[in-house]
Amino acid sequence: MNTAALTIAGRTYPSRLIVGTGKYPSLDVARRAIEESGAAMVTVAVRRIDLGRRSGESLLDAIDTKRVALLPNTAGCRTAEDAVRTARLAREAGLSELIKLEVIGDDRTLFPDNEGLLEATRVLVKEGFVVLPYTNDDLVVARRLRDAGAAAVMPLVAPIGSGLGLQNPVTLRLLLEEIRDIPVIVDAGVGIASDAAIVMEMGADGVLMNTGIAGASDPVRMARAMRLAVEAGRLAHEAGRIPKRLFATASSPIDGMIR
Amino acid sequence: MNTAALTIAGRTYPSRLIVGTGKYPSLDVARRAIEESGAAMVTVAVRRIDLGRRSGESLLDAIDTKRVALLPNTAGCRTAEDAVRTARLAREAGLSELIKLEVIGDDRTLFPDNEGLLEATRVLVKEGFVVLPYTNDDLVVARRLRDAGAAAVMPLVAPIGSGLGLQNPVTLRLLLEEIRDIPVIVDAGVGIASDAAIVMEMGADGVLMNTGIAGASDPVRMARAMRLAVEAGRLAHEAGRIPKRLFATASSPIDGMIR
Amino acid sequence: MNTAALTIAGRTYPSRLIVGTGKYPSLDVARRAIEESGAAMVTVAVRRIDLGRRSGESLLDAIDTKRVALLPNTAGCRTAEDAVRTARLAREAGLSELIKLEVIGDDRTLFPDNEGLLEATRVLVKEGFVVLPYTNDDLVVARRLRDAGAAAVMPLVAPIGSGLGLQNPVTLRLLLEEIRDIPVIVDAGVGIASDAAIVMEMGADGVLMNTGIAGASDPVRMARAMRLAVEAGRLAHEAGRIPKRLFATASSPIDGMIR
Amino acid sequence: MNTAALTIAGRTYPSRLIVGTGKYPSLDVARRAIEESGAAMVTVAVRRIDLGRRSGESLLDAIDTKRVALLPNTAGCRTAEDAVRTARLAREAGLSELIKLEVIGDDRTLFPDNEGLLEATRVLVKEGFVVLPYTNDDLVVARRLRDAGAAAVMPLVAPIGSGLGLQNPVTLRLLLEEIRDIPVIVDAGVGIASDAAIVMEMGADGVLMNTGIAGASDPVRMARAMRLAVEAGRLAHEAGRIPKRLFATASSPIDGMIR
Amino acid sequence: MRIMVNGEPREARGGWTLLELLRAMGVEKDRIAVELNGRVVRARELDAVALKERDRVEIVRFVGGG
Amino acid sequence: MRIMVNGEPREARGGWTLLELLRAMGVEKDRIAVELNGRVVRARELDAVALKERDRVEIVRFVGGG
Amino acid sequence: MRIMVNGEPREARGGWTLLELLRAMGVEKDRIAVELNGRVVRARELDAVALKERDRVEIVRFVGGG
Amino acid sequence: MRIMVNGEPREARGGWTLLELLRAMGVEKDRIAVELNGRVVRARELDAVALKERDRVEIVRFVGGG
Repeated sequence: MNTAALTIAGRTYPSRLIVGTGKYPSLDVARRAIEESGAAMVTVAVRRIDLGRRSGESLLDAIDTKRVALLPNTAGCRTAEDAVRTARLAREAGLSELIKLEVIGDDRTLFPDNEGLLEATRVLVKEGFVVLPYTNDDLVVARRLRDAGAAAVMPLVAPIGSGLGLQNPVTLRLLLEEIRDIPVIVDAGVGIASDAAIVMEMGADGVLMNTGIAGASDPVRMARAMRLAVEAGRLAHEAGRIPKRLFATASSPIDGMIR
Repeated sequence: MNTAALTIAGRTYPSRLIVGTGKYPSLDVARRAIEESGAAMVTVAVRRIDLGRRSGESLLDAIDTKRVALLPNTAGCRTAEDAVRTARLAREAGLSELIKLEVIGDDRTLFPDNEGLLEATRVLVKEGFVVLPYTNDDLVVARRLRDAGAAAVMPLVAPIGSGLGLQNPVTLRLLLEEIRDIPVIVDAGVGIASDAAIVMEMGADGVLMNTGIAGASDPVRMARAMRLAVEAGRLAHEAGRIPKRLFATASSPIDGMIR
Repeated sequence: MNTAALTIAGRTYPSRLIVGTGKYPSLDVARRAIEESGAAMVTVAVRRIDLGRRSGESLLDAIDTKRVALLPNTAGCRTAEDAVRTARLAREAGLSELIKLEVIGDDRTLFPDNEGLLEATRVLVKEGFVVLPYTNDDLVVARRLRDAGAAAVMPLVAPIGSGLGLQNPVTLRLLLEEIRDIPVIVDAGVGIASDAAIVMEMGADGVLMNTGIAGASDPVRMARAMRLAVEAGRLAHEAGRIPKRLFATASSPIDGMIR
Repeated sequence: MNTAALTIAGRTYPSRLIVGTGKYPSLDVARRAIEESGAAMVTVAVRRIDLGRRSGESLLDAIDTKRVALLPNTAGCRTAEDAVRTARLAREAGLSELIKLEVIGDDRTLFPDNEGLLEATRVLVKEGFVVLPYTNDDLVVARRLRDAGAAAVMPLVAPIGSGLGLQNPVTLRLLLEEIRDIPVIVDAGVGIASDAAIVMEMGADGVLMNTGIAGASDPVRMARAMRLAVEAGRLAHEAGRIPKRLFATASSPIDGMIR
Repeated sequence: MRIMVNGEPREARGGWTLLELLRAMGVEKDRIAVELNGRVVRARELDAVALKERDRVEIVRFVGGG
Repeated sequence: MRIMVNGEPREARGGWTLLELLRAMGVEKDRIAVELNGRVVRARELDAVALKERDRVEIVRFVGGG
Repeated sequence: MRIMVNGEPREARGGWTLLELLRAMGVEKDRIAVELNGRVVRARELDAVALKERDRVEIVRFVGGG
Repeated sequence: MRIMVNGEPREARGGWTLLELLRAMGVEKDRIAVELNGRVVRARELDAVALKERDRVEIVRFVGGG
């Protein structure tokens, strides 16, 4: 049983926590938070270079790319076509097949457009990408993404950046029971450590988060909390919890009381 | 900020997790689970010696009492008088003033008899005991226990051994806001790692558990999960979580999208 | 099975909903809301008359005291002694033995002081009062109130006026299983119709509320909603719900599909 | 404000509760339960006639089709094509354009295949059907169904027949805020009265249920409970609930206490 | 002449209309619907449509469902 | 003669009964309750109890409450 | 001489101290506690306290508990 | 010669390759990606592809994102 390691498309990463690199108060805080998180994979966005000025220190200087794999995303893309274009640019810039595929269907909630997501997944898988699609908790869609060749499915458990934590344990549990052959990585909605522990306890293979860490008052400390919570949740999943009971069961022996 | 240490009655213990010693499948599993939990304090019960036979290896041989403090309990006592008697015997046997005070008011739920609990607390505090009373989430009672000289209050969050986890966040939060000057240690109800993380995130000073670990399929692994969860929860509490929002907030920048 | 009727101390009231009379925008709204609620019992507070001015139209003019019984409360009392004094005055003013007994233990949460509550209950029962004590969800206390002669127990399910609804289904359920011989009337915490339905479905004998109705944008409409919700919840309790299942079960036949 | 009436495709029905006709212990119980429910629309399935024997009393004899509209469903269909075929047969048999469109994507959970659902909706709307599609709580899909001409969207709140009640208040609330121009009718997952009240309080326009009533120990009584709960929930939605507060607010005046 | 009705093989007299088939089977023609080879046949056309060898006929009605 | 009524100082004629006090204050005697020095006085005894210097009187009625 | 130990009747020699009782029962005196007729007896006094007819003795130790 | 770079109009010398454009703009060619009229251009081909009037060029890099 390998508690800490997560295998995606045949490659094994020494952490089940994937962290985003956006919205940190500073590059230095980002660097230290990423390090404390123990993440072996971090997401990055693909954006136009700023023609105006000399680019000063860049995010990539803050990441030890020997230790940490880059997972480019297609954040902000509203159509399959845009997502595919962005993925191709990401591969060229990062020299890696990994892509976190996002096709956004609603600007207010950033919920996925599963139809566009499936279409883009099919195209990119054909082109040899390792596709990690951001989706919701619809197991019918998850199965199709898997059948289309996705390397993992990444369901949200609450809106991106909402910090609400797992909203629907039933659908997540059913999805986890359905998707056994590729990793299920919870993406979006985690606000605090226990949120991450809960989904890992249910059997998620990993967790991806950004705002929950970057937006905390002390991102470095929260990064460490998340690292421990993911490991705790995984260990608890493996350890096999006690059944829930409505009534009490004494933990001290009944016999031998003084009278 | 001392994330890991818990101070009770002026003495500091290097862990915020207190574990029980009952119901393990074997003494060896108990020893290893206690060690993996990192607990610096473990509870024990006081029972008549078995006159029949030579007592073979005893629990105490399984505990490194140099590293781990013993916290005797009055489990099973139904009256203040019995609890006081048991506490006095515990002090004589353990040569320590620490006592986890239980006065049980209902056999089915093992809910506390707060009236008897207060009475016994007053008696024992006068006699120099360091009283850690097991109570429920009634902040009016918690305040009286504190005023009676209790060294901590130990509210349940669900019935003992039920593994249901925190049932009432509102009363616990209000109690935590009320009791600031002595530790609040959640006692009873924790079933899995996230249950422990949640109460620590809310600001509990520590967690005491037994069945959640001893009753797991793999107690040693669950002990480690609980250790990490308590630390994760505390760190998250200190780190300051993001506010919960109903709507999404993008974690990747809006500007610089390709067109 | 008498769905609608609630029997307290041998007297039967044609509604399971008891409403408070405080905080309505006007006496006229209060009158109409009470009527729409169908309540057969309403609570009133005991206060000093205003020496300054002629008392204009009074609340009692708004209540048809032939149809609706008055249930005076001891709201605001912080000691058993004050509560007993207030109860005696209430009996003199209302010429009835009914008293809603409150002994407040905390000003911020208005949680009960169960110790003082028990003391006052014992005194008033001796004096022939029909005592309806406002308490929390501590079944050990509930049992003592019953044994002290209380005519019902009235547990809160959330802080008074909070509108949070049932916070702890486990403790309420255990309390309902314990107290079978006198009514259990949920008092305080109900914010909206479903909150009332939920506790009735669990087997509560009645619900008492004030702010949830009086504080609504349209108190008269909410009063009707609460009336229907209490009846719906009671009917559902009697009707016996389907078991909860994690998986689906088709409601249309499997056979006879076209091919 | 018309509390009781539900308007679908320009036609107004005097109840917001739609009930299924499957799984009742007997035709007589079905008849009485439907009557007690006050439903003005009931669902029926389309199945092959049994060639073997003379069909005895049929369901339709149990329904007063003058008072109650028939809503045929495509239950059990796994493809858009089957659903379309079944819808056409239903129109011929029922002489009405109403169709509850189901395209099942998973046999274990009976979750919808939203892709097939959209395809079938487009076809049937072109043929003049009044399409009421059974879907999940994905607002991106809901918007497309509306844009495709669906007369309402009918999201599940838990698996069909599970009786789990609303599992994800966040997604339902976001969907209700998005779909304002056609009715949102909660279909599937309701187990008991409060489940129905809760979704109506959130602003759902109606509720469709079958197992929750038909599977109850006393279906006729539960039917009445559901009728009252739907009305209570709607009234509460219109009445405007009090805000939730963590702290208490007294419902009796502070002034005028005796001293 | 061999046809399929609701998935089961049946004998039908050559030249029979759907209506004649229903009569022969003792099926009331109201509140049912008939499909011939995957196409719905309107009630008023039941007596206009003649059956051919190997036709697939579906005859459905409403039953209790959710 | 000085007494306290509902926490406020008041003048009362010596020898007045509680009933006379109520009249003087224009208080209807029904649906109220009176407490004299911490003890409830039954309605029928209001005209039997005479006030003394420094008596503490509480006069209460029902108001809206939850 | 008849006494009760942990709820069970036992014979003890007249004049025995608690320590002698423990020895006779083969009980190690460390990490246990002894109660005589409801009062705890400190370890150092075990050899100073003599048993009497019908004394009730409780001898306890720590066991696993939560 | 007029082209569009990242959505902004720019002047480029006729016959310039993409690599020359990058140089002229002072953009390091590593860890970026270039798209010409909607098609990605591999790094090694940047010096092989010549720009034409009205070409649309996108030059992107990685930034922090979730």
